[in-house]
Amino acid sequence: MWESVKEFASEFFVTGDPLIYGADVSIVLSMIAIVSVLTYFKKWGWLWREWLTTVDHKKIGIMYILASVLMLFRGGVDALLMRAQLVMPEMQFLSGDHYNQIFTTHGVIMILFMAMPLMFGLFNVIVPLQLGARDVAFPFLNSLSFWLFFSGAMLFNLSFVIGGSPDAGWLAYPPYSELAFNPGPGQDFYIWGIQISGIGSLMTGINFIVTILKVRAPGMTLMKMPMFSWSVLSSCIAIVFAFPILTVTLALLFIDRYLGGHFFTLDGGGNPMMYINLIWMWGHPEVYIIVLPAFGIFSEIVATFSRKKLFGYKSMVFAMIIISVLSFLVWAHHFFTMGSGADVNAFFAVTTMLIAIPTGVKVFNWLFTMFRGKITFETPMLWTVGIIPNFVIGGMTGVLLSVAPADFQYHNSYFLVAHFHQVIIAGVVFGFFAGLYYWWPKIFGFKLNERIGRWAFWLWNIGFYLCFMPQYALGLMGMTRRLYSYGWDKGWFEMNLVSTIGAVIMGAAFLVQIWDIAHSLKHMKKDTTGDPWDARTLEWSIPSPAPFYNFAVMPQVTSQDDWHERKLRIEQGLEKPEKVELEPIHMPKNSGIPIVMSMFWFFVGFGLIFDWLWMAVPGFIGVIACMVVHSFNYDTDYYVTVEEIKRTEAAAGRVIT
Amino acid sequence: MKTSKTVRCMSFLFMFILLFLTTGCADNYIVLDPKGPIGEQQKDLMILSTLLTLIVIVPVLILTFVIVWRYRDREGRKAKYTPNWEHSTKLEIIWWGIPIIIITLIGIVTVRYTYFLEPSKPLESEKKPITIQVTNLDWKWLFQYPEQGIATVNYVQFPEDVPVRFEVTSDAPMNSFWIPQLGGQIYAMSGMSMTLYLQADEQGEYMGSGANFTGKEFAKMFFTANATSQEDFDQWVNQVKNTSPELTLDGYKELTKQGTSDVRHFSAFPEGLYEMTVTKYAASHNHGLSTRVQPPARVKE
Amino acid sequence: MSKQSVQGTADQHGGHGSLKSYVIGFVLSLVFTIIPILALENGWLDSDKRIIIYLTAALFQFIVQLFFFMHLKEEDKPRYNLMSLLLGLFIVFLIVIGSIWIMMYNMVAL
Amino acid sequence: MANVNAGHHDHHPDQEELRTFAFWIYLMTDVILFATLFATYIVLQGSTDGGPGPKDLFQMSGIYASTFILLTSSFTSGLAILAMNKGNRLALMNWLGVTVFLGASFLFLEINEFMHLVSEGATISTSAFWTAFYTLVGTHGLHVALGLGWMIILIMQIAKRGITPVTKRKVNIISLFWHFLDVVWIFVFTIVYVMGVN
Ligand code: HEA
Ligand code: HEA
Ligand code: CUA
Ligand SMILES: [Cu+2]
Repeated sequence: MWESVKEFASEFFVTGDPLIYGADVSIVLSMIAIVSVLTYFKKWGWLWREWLTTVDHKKIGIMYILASVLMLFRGGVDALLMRAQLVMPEMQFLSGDHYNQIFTTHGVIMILFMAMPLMFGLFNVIVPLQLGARDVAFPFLNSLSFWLFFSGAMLFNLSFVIGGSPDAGWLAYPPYSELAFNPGPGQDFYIWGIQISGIGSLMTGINFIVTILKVRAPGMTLMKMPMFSWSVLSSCIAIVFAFPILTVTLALLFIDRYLGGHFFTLDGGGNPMMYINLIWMWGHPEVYIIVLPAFGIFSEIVATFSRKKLFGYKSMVFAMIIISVLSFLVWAHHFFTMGSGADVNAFFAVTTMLIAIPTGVKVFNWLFTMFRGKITFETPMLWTVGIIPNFVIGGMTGVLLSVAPADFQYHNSYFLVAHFHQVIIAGVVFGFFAGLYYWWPKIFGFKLNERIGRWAFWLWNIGFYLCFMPQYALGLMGMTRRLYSYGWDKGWFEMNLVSTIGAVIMGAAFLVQIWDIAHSLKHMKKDTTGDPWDARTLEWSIPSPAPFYNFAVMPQVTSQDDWHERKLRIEQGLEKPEKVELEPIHMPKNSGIPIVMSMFWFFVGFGLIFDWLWMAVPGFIGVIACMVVHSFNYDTDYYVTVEEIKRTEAAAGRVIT
Repeated sequence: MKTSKTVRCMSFLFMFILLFLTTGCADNYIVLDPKGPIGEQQKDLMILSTLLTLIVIVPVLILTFVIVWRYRDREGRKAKYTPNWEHSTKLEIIWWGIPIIIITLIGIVTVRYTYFLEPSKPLESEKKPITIQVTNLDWKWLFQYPEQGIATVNYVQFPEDVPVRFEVTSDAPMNSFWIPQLGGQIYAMSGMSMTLYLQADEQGEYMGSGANFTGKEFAKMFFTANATSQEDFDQWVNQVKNTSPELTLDGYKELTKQGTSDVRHFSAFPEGLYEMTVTKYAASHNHGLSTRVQPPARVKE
Repeated sequence: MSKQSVQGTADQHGGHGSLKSYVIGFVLSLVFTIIPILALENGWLDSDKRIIIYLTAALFQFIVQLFFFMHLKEEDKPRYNLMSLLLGLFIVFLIVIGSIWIMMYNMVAL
Repeated sequence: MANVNAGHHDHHPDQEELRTFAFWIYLMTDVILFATLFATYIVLQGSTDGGPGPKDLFQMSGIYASTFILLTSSFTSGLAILAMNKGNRLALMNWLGVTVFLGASFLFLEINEFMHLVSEGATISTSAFWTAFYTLVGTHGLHVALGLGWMIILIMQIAKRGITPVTKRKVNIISLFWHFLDVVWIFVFTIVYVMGVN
């Protein structure tokens, strides 16, 4: 008996690596710590009522952001481990197997469990406020999206300690990812982790499209909508059309692995190229999905801190929509070297380059928003200004890659690695940082410390250039990606050394940011104005943090930067803060179904990964049961009384008569 | 004052990076130091496209610094401030127009080169191409010389100035066959035989590698591509024929097992081994070893 | 979500569709199913050209379902349903045609 | 994803409109899903790995029957809507019942067909072609099964609550879904079956 338990455990848990034992111990310790703190302070009920079952978009947004910062840490630790292994030739720090797992989890976690939720977090907190809405169109669905993402992310991360991580790269190309070469559960963790959270992303896409198109404050026509909301709309359009492709692709891979199918296997007539074709049909739109909202963020910040109207609003909108459609037309640039022929390569090379045009238009419009403005450099603006040259260079190397015959030399080299980190970090990560610094007061009710923030900015940027500029050089030296080791004879040592130093500096920058948050929490200066940056859009017209019903009174929108205009009118005495008639507000009730249902999904995934039908089948029945229960529940909303609105507003320092 | 520091730091940083890029031993940049016609043209194309993009990128960078510098908020500044200026058709036309022009140029160049450098197009040369069949195995490269009847592992030799017709397949997960100094890569996929023409104009030992991840010891898949004189090549072939063991079918099976390998030479290989490897997976795949018409040779520009 | 915050009219997707239009739609859909069956069973034209018949019939069938059953044309403005459908069909076209183009004509392999 | 129809409800009629719109977008995602499956099927169509192909095993008569059954069910689900708009609860429930019955017959025929194919030696792991076939046709079948379960639940809700704005929206949505499945089947029928044996 004991023997079989031991045998099971040695297969079930990942063993043999001190790093992993370390992780095991720290995971168990932090679990115990969390549980005992919650129990000691009797916070379980509070946690359940206020957070786990919440359907409030702002709280959901905060949970997304929290989770994604955690994932940034995990992905960043992976990055530092890789850089440590690569710091010099013939390092013995990580074995080949382990290194392969680490770059795979790094890529997956960074893109799907860090960038996506960070983006969704900002969508959630900000979009309804910008639109002057009470909530997103479907608060229940929103909560379900979050919990699905969360279960997927947890499932994926579990592979680190149970069963073993996937190691086939972040896009899991077959045939290597097929059963024949990859029999362990790692690849199934990959499939189910992404699949479950992907369904959540799809629902978020639908939810925000409906919200933006149909739930705006009266008077806010589409062409008066803030640019961030536009960027969210274009990103969600791409989500809705791209994510089903991912769902299918992963499902097909799973059918191969689980049911013995032959879609992408070597034998049975399978065709691995089809997987590559399909995954990039999702993969390319995906990278624009995460960068478009960042474009929206820059647009908001640039206008606010230049104290000037956004330049070329219509052009910006148009450019964004074009980008989201064009992003579906370029996928083959990821496999120019697969031999599809000159016709295919020429076509996809040209469509790829075309994207540079609308992207360039956006850059110019930001520049000319600053032109003849009055620029101040608070942290959000500092990030934005730093990003522009950085992203432009990354975009330029993208265009170089899109020159198909030249890509035969760049492909899968560190030149490519440098390109995508530059567009992703300078575009997406820094963009979301800028957004976080900008909206932080709105989300949490206090500003982050500017001085420490500036330190973080410089460290991140210097670290970035040091880390990734040498990688372009390495690419031109012929260094290919996904190498766990290289020889002294290659001449790659110096650049790798510099690159690793850069990575460490970025790690330090991350720690400085955490410190920034801790420091600002301790010396909290509450934002009493609700509008600390003297900004332009509706979210700044209400107290920080926003009351749970957002707007005590529905705003009437008349112009593009409505809040800015209203402030001007009040200043000039043209508009007095008017008397308002408060009405009871209709609100959705909290629900425990999303979290429970996502837990069942987790069991489905886990059961299928280990081929434990006794777990997967009940899990699936649980999922169905949750849907049915929810369908029969007609009691899902309530009204907030006028009294309570008055009390809440007064507590936020606003008197409503 | 804040901004001036910004700009100074930034420009300092850029100089620093430039310094790095230019001083780090220049002969390491093998992609930019090609030794064959394909690599040569790819390098030209890389440089040309870089220059074309720089036409827009450099002004954008300069403009960014200038605007940020000039319009920063400070006491008594003279620069204009127009808070409501938000549209200018003229400007919009400029920045839609210029990128369109540049992209059109790059696009035209790209399309021309794409057809011209199509990897399966034979190279123009008086000399008859030599065929080398490449098989990607789990964590080693097998080279077969159908004309010479010899085979090697992780080492390939061929005469200079002679077009080499690489036929590339895989008996393992998909890889990518790449000799940076001779020219770009091509995927090595099972069930297919990809054609890649390369040629070395100079004698020398060039690094070759697998560029697409295939698992545990993927990092050990480097090989040497040695371009020698025709005499040296013939002599080498003879020597391999006379001194090396034969590659048997069982020997091949042994090679396909997962593991790394040192350089090895074989005086012979089983008849039709390469074709067998390809067709093994291509039972239904519509592009195995069909004898398709060869595309016309490429002509010099 | 208070009511004034929602765009568009509150007109329910109710009143449309009459028995007549449903019956017409049904009959048409039967016709467009029978045509390809006849073509197949009786071997009209030769087998390559027959494919055009099949695909055309399927296309018409699709249109019939869209207009007679799914009431696409009765949508209120702005016609987001129509727009998303068109964009969706465009992407469908890309996926199918793009895959075929990329996958079926690998030029480098000999 | 069926719970798109669920979520908290609201007494404002426009909330129902939002849901209908959201469901339409969900249908678009399903369109993409099927497009991807079709693309895969078409690409792998020839990859029978020397085993049996469509011409060898498809039995068209059963397919014709199930096609007509599904077409008819699309029609009856439309009749259900008409009954609902007239406020006739009983007729609504009856027509939905008929639709469920037809859908179930369709599924029955499909399962039968699959069992026949398997008995002829064409399983999901026979070759890439059969993998693609079972996946594409099976995914459509799963959607039908889902729709059936959903319709049954809906009939129960109508029995309990009558025709309210909420149940009305739900019926509208399920009938949209049903027509959509009919459309998908048309393409399965044409591309997989008719063109398969052509
Ligand atoms: C946020 C993510 C993001 C973004 C925005 C981009 C943007 C672009 N990318 Fe990138 N890319 C990735 C993420 C991203 N990419 C990732 C993750 C990979 C690799 C994945 C993997 O293999 O693992 C990749 C790989 C990749 C390849 C494949 C290379 C290979 O595998 O060999 C190519 C090839 O064409 C490419 C091109 C481009 C282009 C042309 C753009 C353009 O959109 C850039 C446009 C922007 C500008 C050009 C700058 C601003 C414009 C102006 C100032 C106007 C004027 C400019 C000109 C006229 C030039 N990318
Ligand atoms: C959003 C996307 C994203 C982001 C933000 C990053 C961020 C970073 N990435 Fe990553 N990367 C990818 C997406 C991303 N990457 C993808 C998709 C791949 C391809 C994967 C594949 O090939 O399949 C990749 C691959 C990749 C490689 C290539 C691996 C290979 O091919 O062999 C490298 C190598 O240098 C690298 C480095 C880094 C570094 C140094 C950072 C830095 O920015 C990280 C910053 C560091 C931190 C934030 C650390 C914070 C933590 C601490 C300070 C704690 C320290 C404590 C301990 C060490 C215990 N990445
Ligand atoms: Cu690769 Cu066929
Ligand atoms: Cu791309």
